[in-house]
Amino acid sequence: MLTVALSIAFVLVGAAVVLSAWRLLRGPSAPDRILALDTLYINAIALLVLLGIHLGSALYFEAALLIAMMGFVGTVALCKYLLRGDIIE
Amino acid sequence: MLEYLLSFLILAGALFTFVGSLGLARLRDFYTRLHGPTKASTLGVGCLLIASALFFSTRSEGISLHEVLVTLFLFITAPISAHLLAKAALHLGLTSLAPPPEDKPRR
Amino acid sequence: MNLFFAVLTPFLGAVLVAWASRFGRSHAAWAAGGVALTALAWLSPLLSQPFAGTTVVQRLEWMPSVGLDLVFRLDGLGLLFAGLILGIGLLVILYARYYLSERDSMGRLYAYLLLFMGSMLGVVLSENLIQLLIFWELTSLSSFLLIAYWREREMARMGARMALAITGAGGLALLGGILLLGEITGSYELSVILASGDLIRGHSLYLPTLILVLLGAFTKSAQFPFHFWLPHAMAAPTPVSAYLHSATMVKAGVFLLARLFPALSGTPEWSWLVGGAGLCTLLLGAVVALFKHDLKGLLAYSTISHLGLITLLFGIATPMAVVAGVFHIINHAIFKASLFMAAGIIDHETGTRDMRRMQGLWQFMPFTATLAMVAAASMAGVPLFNGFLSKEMLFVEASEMASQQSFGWLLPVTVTVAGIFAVAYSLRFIHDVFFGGKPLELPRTPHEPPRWMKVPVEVLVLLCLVVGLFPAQTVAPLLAVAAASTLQTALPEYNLAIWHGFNPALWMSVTALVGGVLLYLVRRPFSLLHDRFEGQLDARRLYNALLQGLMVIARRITALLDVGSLQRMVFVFIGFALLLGWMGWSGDRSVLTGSRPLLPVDAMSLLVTAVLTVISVAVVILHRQRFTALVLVGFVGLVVSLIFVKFSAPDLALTQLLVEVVTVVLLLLALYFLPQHSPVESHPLRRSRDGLLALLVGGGVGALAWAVLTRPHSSIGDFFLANSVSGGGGSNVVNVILVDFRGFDTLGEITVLALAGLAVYALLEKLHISGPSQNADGRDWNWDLHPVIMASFTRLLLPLALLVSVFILLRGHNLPGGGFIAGLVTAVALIMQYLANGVAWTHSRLSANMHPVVGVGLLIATLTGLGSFVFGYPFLTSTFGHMKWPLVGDFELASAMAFDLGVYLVVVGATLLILIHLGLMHGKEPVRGKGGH
Amino acid sequence: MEALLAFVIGLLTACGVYLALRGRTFPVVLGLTFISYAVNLFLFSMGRLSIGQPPVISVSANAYADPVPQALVLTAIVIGFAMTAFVIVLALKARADLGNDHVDGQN
Repeated sequence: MLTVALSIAFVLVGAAVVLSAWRLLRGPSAPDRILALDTLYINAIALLVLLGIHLGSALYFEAALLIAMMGFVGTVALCKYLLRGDIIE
Repeated sequence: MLEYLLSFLILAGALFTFVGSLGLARLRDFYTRLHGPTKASTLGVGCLLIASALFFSTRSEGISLHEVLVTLFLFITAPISAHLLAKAALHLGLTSLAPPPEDKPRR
Repeated sequence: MNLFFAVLTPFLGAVLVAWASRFGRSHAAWAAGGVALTALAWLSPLLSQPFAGTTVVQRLEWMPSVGLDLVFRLDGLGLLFAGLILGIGLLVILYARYYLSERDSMGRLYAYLLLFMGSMLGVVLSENLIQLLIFWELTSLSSFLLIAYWREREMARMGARMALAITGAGGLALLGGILLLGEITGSYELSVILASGDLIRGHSLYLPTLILVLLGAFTKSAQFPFHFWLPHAMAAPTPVSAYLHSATMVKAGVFLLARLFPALSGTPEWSWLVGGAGLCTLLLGAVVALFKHDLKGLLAYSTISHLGLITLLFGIATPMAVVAGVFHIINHAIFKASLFMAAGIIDHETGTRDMRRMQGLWQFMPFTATLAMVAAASMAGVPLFNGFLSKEMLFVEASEMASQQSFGWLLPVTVTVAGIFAVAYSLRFIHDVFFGGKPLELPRTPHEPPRWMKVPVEVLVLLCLVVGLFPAQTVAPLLAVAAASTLQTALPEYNLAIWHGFNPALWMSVTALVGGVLLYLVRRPFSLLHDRFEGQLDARRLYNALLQGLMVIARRITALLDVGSLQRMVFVFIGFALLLGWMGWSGDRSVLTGSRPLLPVDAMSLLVTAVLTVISVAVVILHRQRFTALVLVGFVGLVVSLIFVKFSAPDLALTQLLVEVVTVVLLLLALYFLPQHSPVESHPLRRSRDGLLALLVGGGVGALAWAVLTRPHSSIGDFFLANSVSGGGGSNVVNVILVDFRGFDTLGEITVLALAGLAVYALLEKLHISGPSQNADGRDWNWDLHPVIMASFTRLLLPLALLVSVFILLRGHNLPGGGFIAGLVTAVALIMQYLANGVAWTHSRLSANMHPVVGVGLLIATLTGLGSFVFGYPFLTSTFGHMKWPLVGDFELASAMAFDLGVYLVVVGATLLILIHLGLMHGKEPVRGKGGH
Repeated sequence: MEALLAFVIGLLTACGVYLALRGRTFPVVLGLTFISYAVNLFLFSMGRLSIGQPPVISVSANAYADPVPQALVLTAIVIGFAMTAFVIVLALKARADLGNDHVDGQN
């Protein structure tokens, strides 16, 4: 039961990754790409959580935590570059 | 019983994640696309995290709190990123509901 | 140990003097003199022993495994030279104090002089030949510095280079000779080598050994045909010439001849090579000296001639001749040093060294004139002066050789001719300078030099007289021990009387004196002849041609390899790597795929790989739109960290994630100052060529990875896994390896990190570059800075992030995490504040000065390492004990955690150092001044 | 699975090499980043692959991945960042001094 759910979930998230990646590739505008990257970070978190449940090991939460954090910082930096060019001022 | 609950949460989470990316891919201009991922980051990952919290709390000793931390991060940061992205889009003057222009090197 | 310290003292003293010169010129002089005296004091307790006939040998273990020790030896010869070096050294130091003008740096000259003094002492006091060679080369180097003391003068630099090139080449030859000697005798110790003379002479390698050693000696002692560097070295300040080119440097060569005399001499080869070179040099130097118009030039050539004389004596190689040679070493040192000093005084007072412009200086400086005359007379070999005694001995030897060989009569004749010229140029040195009319347009009006500038000359001239008059009472014992230790046998019968009765030698002396006077009187036509052919037949031309050719070839080779294009170099480099890899693999026909059982492929990995492929290719295609490429690279980094997660490397995943974001921030910061797009410039053909190479390399590396991955392996990792908990007190083996098992490596690595941070900081300090005021589409920047929602929320996030980093740092020893990761988390958290709230806000709460953080981090890491010394363990041994931690639960608190803390601080410091200063750079308009903080 | 990783390593290397051969500093730096991904993965793969066996000692685990390459690569990643920073600053310096961003300093 749980394993079935997990495999279905993996498929869904995989599909999500593909879709986001497509947007990342396609653009067309810079914000689109940034948004896509942000989404991919979210997908990665989902992926990690699923992996953690799948392997039954809690060692991957730090990764998830950091991805959440890094995704945010990356997005902020990229956006600020678009807005200001110089991101640390 | 618990297993059903877990399965439901996992499926729901995965579904929302998928829907988010679907929106990102399919919607027709940036501002609408902006909606998609928010579902993924809040509902999608939220459900999954609750699921894993339940999972680990029940099978291993003690309740695991990392998920709460992750959720906290996501819920704080999601609006900020969205806000900034919208700002950037406005700044670059992306027109709403216009067909995506061809992607060529900008002069 | 005295000998060791005696040699060491001048080297240390050089530093001291350089420092002392900050307090004034006299202080420097006093310090230098003190150093020389100290060296002398170290020797003094041993002085009596050589006279008692014993040879002092003192040994310091250096590299016993390869038979290299620091061995010093004091015998008669060494004593004689040490005496010359230190004694004349002291006089020169005193003299130089008054010679140098206010502009010249005292400290530098004295420091160089002492360096040279130390090296020279090392040469004459060495027992081990390798050690001797090291000091030998040191004399070449320090003399280079001394000759080029007036750096701004082109002649000085040229002369110094020439001297270094010639003597350096000679040193190389000498090394060869010494190695051969070691091969033959099986030892580099003089005492062994001197004892095994017959073995060496009998050996098949004798001739090459001899030639190599002689090359070393002849170049150093300016023997024909290597003599030409000495006149050019006259560009040195006169005190230097007085020291190096009379008593010490050029004497090193003849010292070597004397030192190895028992080992190498006594064969016809020796006689012909050494004697021949000596004879030519003697004659050539004497002849040229007569026609030089430059005061020091004359002295230089006369020095060459006298060195030739000494060499000739060693070439004759009868015990008597050796005694004469050693004796002339002493005499020449004394009178030539004083003559150089006198020349220096004249130069110093008149401002010129051209003898055609100065006459009749007698009336201005009678006292100096008198001194010069005595010294010159001694140089000419006039009776009652010391020069006469040794020259007389030479005449005796020469006349005896006459009867022994066919053409033997050539020897006395040549020697006499040389003597005639010697008298002539000595006469010229005196008459042209001090007499014969009035001086014409001298730069200054000369007068007697300051009192203390004359004292050294007086001392030396006095020695000329005393030795000349009472040789037996003064110099005899020193000469005896020196000659004895040179010969390593019993001394022959000789007496240092002035009057030997009417023997051939006397007539030769008379001829030389009379002929010299006559020659001086009728020198005019010869002089004109010489001026016509000046520089025509000169080994220096050959030397220059040689050098030119060398330069040309070197340039050709460089131009061939490096066309100044990085692209080309990288292409060639990678191409070669590929070629070598291919050759290596095709070399042995091993199968590509190993026997290791493979892991099953799952759909998700396949999918992610596919996506990664697409995105990576997209980066390559879109790389001209730099921002887009950067965003895509962000995704690639994410996937790489996911790969680490997948293959059970959580620590790596965390590190990769953090570094990814930091790198993106870094590249964004840089991109602001760079063009937003790369132009299309490389030809399609070239692009396809590069693409082909890239594919080949990628294929090769992939195949290699595959070959590795499919082969079974056994790793030292098992040891770490087994001992991590018991030995390192942590269950996260990766972290335990980093901070405990291989802690020393990590220390090195964080040092590199710190250095990189500092280097970036240093580069940015000087960098002034302003970014564009508009973005790529020519749209102005958005000016409402930090949106309030972002600002306030990120401030809320900061404590959360810091909490996470502390958590990761603490548990790192047992669960994924540790100093590196925690440090990066903190750095990112702080960078986040810079992004969201701006520099001003952040710096009002946090200092931008990260150097202390880095420093403290390194300090802590090193101290924890040293801490283990306290408990008698080797460096970086970790100790640990259990403790109950409120929140995280039970874990061991290992001393390695302190080390990890050090790592943490360094990582935070270095990362912020780089990013913040890169970010602040745009603020560094020249008006704002540097830093911006 | 091994084949996939080997492919990825080769892919990253190829992209890195191509970019490193470009004429402008920024693509070259990107290329170096790619190459360092590839190198890190390659070094990591020296320890062979294992799934779900992180080198963290615990009672439940029956096997562990090889920790040595992981330790090496961990520091390699961090120092790689420092070196990237150094190179990029050199690039900026060249831009400031030469007025263009060509690797050979001339347009």
